[in-house]
Amino acid sequence: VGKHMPILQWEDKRGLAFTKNNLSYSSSSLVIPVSGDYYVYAQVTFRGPIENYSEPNSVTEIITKVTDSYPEPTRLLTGTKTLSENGKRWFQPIYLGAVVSLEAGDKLMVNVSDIRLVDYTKEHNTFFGAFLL
Amino acid sequence: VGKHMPILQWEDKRGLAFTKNNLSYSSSSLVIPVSGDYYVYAQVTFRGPIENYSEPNSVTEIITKVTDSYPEPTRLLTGTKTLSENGKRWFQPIYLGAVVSLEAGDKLMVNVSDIRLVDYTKEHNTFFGAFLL
Amino acid sequence: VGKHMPILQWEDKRGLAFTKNNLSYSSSSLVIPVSGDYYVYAQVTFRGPIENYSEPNSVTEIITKVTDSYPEPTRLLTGTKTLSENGKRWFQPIYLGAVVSLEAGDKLMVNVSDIRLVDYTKEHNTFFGAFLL
Amino acid sequence: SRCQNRHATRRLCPAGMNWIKEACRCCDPCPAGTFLSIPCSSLGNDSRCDPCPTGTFRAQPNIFTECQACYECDHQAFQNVLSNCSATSNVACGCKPGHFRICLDEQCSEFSCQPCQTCAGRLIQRPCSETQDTLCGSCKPDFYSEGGECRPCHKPSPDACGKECQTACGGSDSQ
Amino acid sequence: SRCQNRHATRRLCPAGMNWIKEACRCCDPCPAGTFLSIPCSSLGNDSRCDPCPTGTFRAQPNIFTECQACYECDHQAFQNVLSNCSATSNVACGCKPGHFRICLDEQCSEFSCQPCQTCAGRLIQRPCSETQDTLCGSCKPDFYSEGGECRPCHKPSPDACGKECQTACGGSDSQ
Repeated sequence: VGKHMPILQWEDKRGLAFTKNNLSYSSSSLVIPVSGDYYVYAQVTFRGPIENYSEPNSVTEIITKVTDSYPEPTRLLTGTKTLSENGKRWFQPIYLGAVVSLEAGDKLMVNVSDIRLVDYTKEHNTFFGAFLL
Repeated sequence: VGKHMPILQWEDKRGLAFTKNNLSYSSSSLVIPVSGDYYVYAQVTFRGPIENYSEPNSVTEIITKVTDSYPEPTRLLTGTKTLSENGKRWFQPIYLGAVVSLEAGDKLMVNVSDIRLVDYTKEHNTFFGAFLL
Repeated sequence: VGKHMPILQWEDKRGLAFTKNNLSYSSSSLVIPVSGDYYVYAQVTFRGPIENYSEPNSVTEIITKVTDSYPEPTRLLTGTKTLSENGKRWFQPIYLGAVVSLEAGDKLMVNVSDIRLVDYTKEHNTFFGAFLL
Repeated sequence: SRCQNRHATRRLCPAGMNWIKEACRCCDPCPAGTFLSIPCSSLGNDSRCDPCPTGTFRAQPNIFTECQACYECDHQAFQNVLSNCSATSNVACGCKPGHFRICLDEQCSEFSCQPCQTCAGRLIQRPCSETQDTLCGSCKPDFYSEGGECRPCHKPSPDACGKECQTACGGSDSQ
Repeated sequence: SRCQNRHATRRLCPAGMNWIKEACRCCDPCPAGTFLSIPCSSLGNDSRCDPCPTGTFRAQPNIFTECQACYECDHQAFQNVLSNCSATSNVACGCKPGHFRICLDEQCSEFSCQPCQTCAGRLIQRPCSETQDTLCGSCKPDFYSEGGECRPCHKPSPDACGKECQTACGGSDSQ
């Protein structure tokens, strides 16, 4: 399950980032204030090559849900793309989005196959959000 | 038009799947209960190679609308990706989403270029939905 | 910033295209009627090869915001994909979507790295929209 | 319900019990393999737990109103079922005989099944397993090595029996 | 506020001023490096502008309620900082020493840093720069060209000193 995969951390105040309507961000998770159906989405731009790193053959992004009352995270959405890069500069964005039923107190987070491959340099390349329907 | 392409069938009750607000699922289609503008989305993860199948050079996902009063389906959203895999294991997710105006009774479905290439193994890899704005 | 990149023009009336609730389209931009949080999305399908054009090594799609009171556009969402095509026919869709806070009068537009590579042939391949939450 | 308006915070329940807001009290969770179909009530009767429908599972005690959908094995991609999905555990997939597993990432959340090497004319140092390809050894008896391949002695290559062939095949044509 | 109900259209402000709907009048924008924390009021007091928090900037006078987030340089991809993000300008990234920049598109919104060529045994016609690889020239003195490479004279390749080697290295073994 996603939980072995590294969890991304997010900027929630500066630049284009914001939280409102009691949807709060704490320790790498969006915390759901009110039970209901939410459209949850995230884009992660992966890029390489990076220093002392052999070429990966795939990148994966997963949006997971953690519920206090349950010890295992639940995978909600997954995007996996295999790569056949040849040492040259590469970019691979993965966008995920769907409606999921969430309970108050549920936590949403984004896991990736390898955090070193995530393009963290620009806020409009990698982003994460949710809104109540 | 999409109708020649195979139509995907969907789980609508078990696991993360659900239907509500009279949006119902029957014979491979989401049936629209109320006229209005809907955000419609779908992700199909394609994967290969598969047994006795020569390498495809592209995969296509189409969200189509069928209206009882009209004999042909209408293509709403299309995602086409060419592939240059070399016999090795490959994954290619395609996400589509947009606002479309629908009438009560319209049916939404997802067509794919080749159903054998669709990753049906995990509910969070391939999904389909819609919500009224 | 995106502004050097060519701006796409859009059909806003015919076929599946429409504008309503005072969201209007003029000179390549969606004009925001009411301040608030909007889910903004766009898909551009890129394709090649095209006549007398050396193989591009990447394609980029950017959703930008222009505000009358500010001389520079703001990049909201960016999708960049590197390409390693080999003269054969290729298709590469890029989908972007997220919630952004907008002010009345703000203008949204879509910039691309190279307008000649955009598949303008079918309305369901390349599309752009926004809705108020 | 009652505890909403008294703004009862989520009281910490004793280990192994869960706060049920409809009942405004701590109740036992549903055991693994089942889901919460009717929550316990504030009047004291317990939660009703129903078994997970086929094709779904719950590996742990829970207060979810539905079970998790089982994965499926990718039969077209040479996977097979190691253990079926049960009410309490997801399906476990492996590779069909004659194939071994190559993980796509460190967590092996996706893997491919590659055909095992056939050590034509060679000794098998280590047989193909679920997670490793066959390890081929040196040439079998009555085989000699040429151009990285092992050729049978009695069918020497056209340019007759070179040095390698003689040492391996004992020099005379017929054994 | 007042001007809303009189449906006042957005009146054109004199150059360098902006229409503030809360105040229903034109006010001075906040200078670059700051953002509008409290808009000017219809009673005549000016807008309050606060400095951009670290990690954000505004390059121009504005009436925005927040500043833009700075980019970061891609250190793992051999980029380095040419100029840090300030309150009025975004970070500027270049390539680490020994690397040069290859733009991914015409606008160079993304670029990669490639290692500069080392002109082994050659003269450097044009050194590596931020935007161009080293341009290697002909072989250095005491080097001769063979198979597209420059070899030192005193260590000729095994098959002795061919024509090229003699012209370059003056024929006698020791100089």
